Amino acid sequence: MISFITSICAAAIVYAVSILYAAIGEIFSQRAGIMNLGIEGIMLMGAMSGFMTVYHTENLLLAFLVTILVGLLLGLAFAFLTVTLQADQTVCGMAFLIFCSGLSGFLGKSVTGIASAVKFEPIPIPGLSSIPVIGEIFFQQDIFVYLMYLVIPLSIFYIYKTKAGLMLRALGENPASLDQAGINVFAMRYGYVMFACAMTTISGACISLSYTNFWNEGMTGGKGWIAFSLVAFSRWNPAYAVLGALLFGGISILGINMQVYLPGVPSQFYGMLPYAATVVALVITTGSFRKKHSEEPAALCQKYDREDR
Amino acid sequence: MEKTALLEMKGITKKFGTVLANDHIDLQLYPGEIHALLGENGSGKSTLMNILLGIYKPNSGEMLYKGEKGQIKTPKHAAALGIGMVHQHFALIPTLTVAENIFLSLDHCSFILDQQKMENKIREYSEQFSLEVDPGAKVWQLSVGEQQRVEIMKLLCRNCEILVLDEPTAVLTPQEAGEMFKTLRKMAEHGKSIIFISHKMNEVMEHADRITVLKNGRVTDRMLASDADIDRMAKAVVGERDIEKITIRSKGKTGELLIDAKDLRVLNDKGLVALHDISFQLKAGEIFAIAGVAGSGQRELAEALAGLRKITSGRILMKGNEITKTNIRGRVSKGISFIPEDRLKMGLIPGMNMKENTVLKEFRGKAYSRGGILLSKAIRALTEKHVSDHDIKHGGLDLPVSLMSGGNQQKLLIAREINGNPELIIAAYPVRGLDIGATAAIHRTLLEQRNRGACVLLISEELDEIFELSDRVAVLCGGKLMGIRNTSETDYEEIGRLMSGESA
Amino acid sequence: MKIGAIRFEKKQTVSLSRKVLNPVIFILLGFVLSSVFIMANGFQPIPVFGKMITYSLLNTRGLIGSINAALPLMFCGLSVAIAFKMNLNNIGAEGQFAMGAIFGGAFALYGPALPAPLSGIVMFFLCAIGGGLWALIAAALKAYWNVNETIVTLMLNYIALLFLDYLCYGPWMAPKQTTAMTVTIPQDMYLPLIGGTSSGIFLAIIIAVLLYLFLKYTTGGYQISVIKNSLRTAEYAGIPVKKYILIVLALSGALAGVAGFVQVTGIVHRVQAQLPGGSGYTGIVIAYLSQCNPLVILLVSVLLGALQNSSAVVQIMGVPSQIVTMIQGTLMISVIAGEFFNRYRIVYYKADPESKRAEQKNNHSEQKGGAVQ
Amino acid sequence: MKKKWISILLVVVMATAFFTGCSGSSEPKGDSEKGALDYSTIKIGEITSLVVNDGGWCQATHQSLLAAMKELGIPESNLVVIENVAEDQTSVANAYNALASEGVNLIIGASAGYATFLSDLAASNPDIVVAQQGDQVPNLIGYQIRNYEGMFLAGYASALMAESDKLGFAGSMSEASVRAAINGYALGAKFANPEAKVQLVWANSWYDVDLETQSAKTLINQGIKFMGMEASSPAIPQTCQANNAYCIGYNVDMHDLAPNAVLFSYMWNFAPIFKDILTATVDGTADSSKYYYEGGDCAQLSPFNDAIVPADIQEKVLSVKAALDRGEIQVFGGELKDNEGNILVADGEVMSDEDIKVQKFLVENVIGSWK
Repeated sequence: MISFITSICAAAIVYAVSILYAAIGEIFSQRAGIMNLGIEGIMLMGAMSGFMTVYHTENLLLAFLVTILVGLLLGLAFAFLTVTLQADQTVCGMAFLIFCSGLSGFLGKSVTGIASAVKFEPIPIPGLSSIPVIGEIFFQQDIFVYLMYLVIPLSIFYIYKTKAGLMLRALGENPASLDQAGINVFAMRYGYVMFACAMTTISGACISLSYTNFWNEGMTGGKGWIAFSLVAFSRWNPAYAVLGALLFGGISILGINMQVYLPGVPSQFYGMLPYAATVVALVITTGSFRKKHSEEPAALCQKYDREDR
Repeated sequence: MEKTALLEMKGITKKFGTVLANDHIDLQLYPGEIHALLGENGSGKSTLMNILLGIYKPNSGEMLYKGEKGQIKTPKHAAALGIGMVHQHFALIPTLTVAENIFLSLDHCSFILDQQKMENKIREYSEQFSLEVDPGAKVWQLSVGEQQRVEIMKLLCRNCEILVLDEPTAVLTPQEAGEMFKTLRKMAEHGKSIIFISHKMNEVMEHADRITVLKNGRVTDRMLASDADIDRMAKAVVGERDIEKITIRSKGKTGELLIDAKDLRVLNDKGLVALHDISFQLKAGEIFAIAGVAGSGQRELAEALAGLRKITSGRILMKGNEITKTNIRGRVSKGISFIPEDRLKMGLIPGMNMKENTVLKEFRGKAYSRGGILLSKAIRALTEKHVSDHDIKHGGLDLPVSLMSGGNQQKLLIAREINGNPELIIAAYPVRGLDIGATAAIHRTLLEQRNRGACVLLISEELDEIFELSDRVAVLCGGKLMGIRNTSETDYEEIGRLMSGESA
Repeated sequence: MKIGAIRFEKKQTVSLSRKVLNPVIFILLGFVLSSVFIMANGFQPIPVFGKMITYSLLNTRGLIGSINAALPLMFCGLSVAIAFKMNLNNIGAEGQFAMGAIFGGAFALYGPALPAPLSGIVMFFLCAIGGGLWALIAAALKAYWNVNETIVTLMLNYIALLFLDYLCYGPWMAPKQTTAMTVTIPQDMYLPLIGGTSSGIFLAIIIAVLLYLFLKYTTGGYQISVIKNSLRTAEYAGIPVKKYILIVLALSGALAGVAGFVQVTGIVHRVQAQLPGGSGYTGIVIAYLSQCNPLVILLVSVLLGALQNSSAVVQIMGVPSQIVTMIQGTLMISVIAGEFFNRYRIVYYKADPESKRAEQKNNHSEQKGGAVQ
Repeated sequence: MKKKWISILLVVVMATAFFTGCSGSSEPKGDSEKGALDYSTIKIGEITSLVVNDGGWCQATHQSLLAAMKELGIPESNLVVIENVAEDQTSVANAYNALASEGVNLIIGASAGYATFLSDLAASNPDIVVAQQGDQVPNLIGYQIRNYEGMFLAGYASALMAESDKLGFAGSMSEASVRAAINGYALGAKFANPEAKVQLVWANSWYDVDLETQSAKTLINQGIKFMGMEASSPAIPQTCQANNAYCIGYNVDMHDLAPNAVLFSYMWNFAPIFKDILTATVDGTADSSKYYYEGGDCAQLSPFNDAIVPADIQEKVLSVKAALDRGEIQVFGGELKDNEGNILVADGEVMSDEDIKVQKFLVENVIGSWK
């Protein structure tokens, strides 16, 4: 039973990490006031570009860097549309989703369905990994997981304890007041959108460089949408995003296990569990029957146009 | 007093399209002085200050700061030079704390926020200038007066040498305003230069060292406060033009009891009690004014009467009938209309056209829709009637109202609200931000309505307006009703005392 | 905003001709951009586009195919559009489509046998109710507890599709069959074909026109428009906002449910797993590209249907299948970017930066709106 | 103002030129090619639901077709592939029409979901031969492979190698051919070890890296070391490899994806069937009522992974295969019970092909539900 639980927990961590990069990136982007609905497509581009590089060069570090570069470029394009041209963020996100899923399939055509020679393998951390239960859950993972252990505290610290994080929070609430103070609102938004896209491509790379060593069209299978949902669910706080991701991952893994432990229920109903749980959790955490100041960045999805000031 | 000017603005000219907002304006500012910019709305005061702050670029003219010539390019540049401004609409982020808001305004602070150091600094300034603020409080929890103090604190923490305040007293009680001017004086004594924008002659005379008067973008007069008197200033502010004196003040016959409000208790948006069990009676054919500092519960009172806000306890009777639980539509049909304070966020729909705005309250009526289908001809006719009755200037009935001037927007809003001869008209700050012409027209309309026999509940923060128009005045302070007076039997001083919470 | 000697100035109004012309220009521009990808793959763009257009729009069979493919898209587009008319993001048309098909399918396959036109009508309403109820979950959460409808509708998609899977792989699966489909519905419930085109197109036209009239000329449409433009004004005017959230989202869901109706009775004649096939998501694209105008939605749906259908014919030329998806994305991005030029005009600086042109500008600041005075 | 309109005009003119220029260049192919058909002129259309190098089902079909064509000397350029065709009427009709206008002689529908739609279309145009994977439906040549024969061997090998009685199976979606694979595997396991049980887990998706990974993990957590699979991504073999478990690949040879975990793979080999269909099409003897339900070479196994599978087990598997091919072993032979206790086939009898094809049961030693 213990091994069962540890194994579910370890698996939930792996699952959570693969969506957390995108979700935390999107938290930054939305805190800056820009919503990106195209996460799924951008993840695919990340998965494809990373795999493509590793397939041709067998250099994992290079693949990781290429993935980030692709994310930055996509972010630049998205920021140009939404920040400079002030295009509607919802449509832009959908357009990116469609465009990127097409482009990833198109560019990745030559390497579809073939395995690469190398992938990121789990690295047990000496000492820590031999702690019973905890070691197995937390310290026999791969580099993406360990990196996430750093990303979580750093992102929380950045948002709540630094000057730049303070400006980020203000940016999503009231860009005009920052603009008045002489801060380049547009440059900040460009920066955060690009950062978010780079994080999203890393999420994609998790799937093609660590989960498997393989690329196939549409292989992210809806993870981008889950990451997107996680953002509002987390009330724009990375700490809650972590909880949400673990909850979603845990429940979906548990769902498959339930087929073994509680047979007789059609398996599709177990498949529905994580989605239903998300709705319930969303209602509990954000429902307005809890008298609280709304956490949603006030300027989210609002075009910022100096001339409207 | 032969000092060199800290700042000199020479021949500043700024055009917006065909409108000359600033026409060759000269201005000198000396260290340690309080300088008032006096003028009506639209006289170019804010434009001039926005040029000083680097928000607008002048079309021509030059600036000398500490003897050096140069243009202020951006707000950031202005901040670096030590010039800061408290805008009329505060640039605070409500979800952040006071300290965080101040951090935000600082150009040079460590990457990792040192909360402790900041709080100490704030306390230090608090004592030095008697400027009380709680560094840990969230801004959305603060009163308007406190928020203004945070704005001033921001400038102090940035070591500003020139502080510009745009209409700083508009949101304060006379007493709070007095406190604020004391703070300003202390800062001036420490060598800071202060410019404050105002249209109130009394406060300018009382608190400034020197006064510059603007009208239509030009400097019409310059004086030392010690040389100033009301007549001279008034002439400079409004020019030779005659201000239309309102002549229909004559009181009609006392009307019957219209509204009887008993022990009203109403909560504000934060869930706190905004009105503490207040009772009053409104009669037909009177203008009943509500005086008080912004945020004393006026908004909640107006919304509670209009049916927009839930009444926690107490009752409202209209002609003896209970309407406490009647919804907005019910109250509209009973003859209650509401001119809200925020015309573009609540009263009108800026993105929709005049016709659509005109019919907002009446589209369900038989005259304007049949079987759920809007009768566009009737709606057009109604709009045209409003336009001609109230002399509304517009670019076309099909253009969004956001393109109209504020005065015309307000006229349209009022035309709509008095259409159908309502019995109670709740008018919240009906002339805020309007020019003299529009103000007079709106005042006339309100008086006409009273004389017709309607009751007008006038909410205002301008005592001049209240004394000019109202028959009775009630004073709110902190959600409590301090007293109700006949306007003819009271004076500014008494009302001012009541506004600050002193019982009579 | 300034780039060198070019400056962008905000426009206050947009002429109708410009509104129409602008997307057309940028759609063309989108095609020009897409040709880059085609050339990158070693093909000449002109024959490829030529083939796409002649195949899917300029010949009868192709056009019929495009219209049939566009049918569910039309309803999904209308569904998304009506919700967005009130600033509600319904990205759950996919799931509402599925639920509509499930409700209608349950009646068609297992319900009482009714005479011909009546059975179709009952099924139509059941589909609408199925989609509407599914959307109502999100609507109620939004209206009463202000829960983000975007996420709820999205999550409900997954649940509805899994439920459809469950039925089609399980209890509803046709006997003696290995694919996830039910048996066909009774023949007298088929929507008639008119010259190969499903008569669902007439239903789409009627509903789109009704919706257009509703939004433009009725008090209901007026109230929706007030709510979209200013929630506070709507409350101030006594418009029951919560009720409208419920009604509009339910209507939106019902329209997506009707997509299920036309797909089941007009095209597939049975219920199958993955029936919506992404139409709900494409509907979002269509609604936004059409600026939520119901009549334009019909047109744009046909164009997107044609684009989807031309996928096959370009593959025959050897162009990879993904290119069509990319063209679709490029077109969207291009049209979205083009929107900017509806709101801004380009001003070329000459010697005097604030010359004649600047004077035409209606401006901000204290003089805001001064132009009218 | 003028400048703007000039620029707009320019764009419109350019665009018009662009499109009028192209419409002339695409005339439909003449039908002079019609008439006598031979291996150099036959045109073949293939419709697949994913891409042809998906590492799974579509790839298996495509490779089989290429092999058959090569054998018959048909140039590769005679094949037109339309990928990513969804299993709905509009998409299928559109792909069919596009191929028809291209003048193909034979269309191969590589996904069972196309059957009903292609059937209607084929009726309208008898000139084009249509072959379709899956059920037997009117107007189409049907083909399907007795995958349970290969999976029987897979289960047999797994049970021989496993120390415990418990084996696993990771399924995708509960469809008849998938159930056939599961039942084949379970019966094969039982053939080697009468006590063998097969724990089944569904992913409920045809392709989902996550869910497949989780399925495999779930099985491994049950202490299962050997599993069969019916899935397309490499997630299951790779999860096995990472957790010291073993599996039998499916669809294509999965050895390279997880060299330390894949014992061997079950592979679809449609080449013999396609060869037959191609020949008949060229000869003009294609019969749309024909149905292929093939085992033997069609239910192919990849080479054994010598590093894992001991030689004696390899031999045993091969001898059972020979017995299957000779018909000495009937996979669905009586007495056969399902896991709900019903008797499916009485002792001494054999299940009919009809029942095998649409099977809606899981055999006795499968733990799980098909519903």
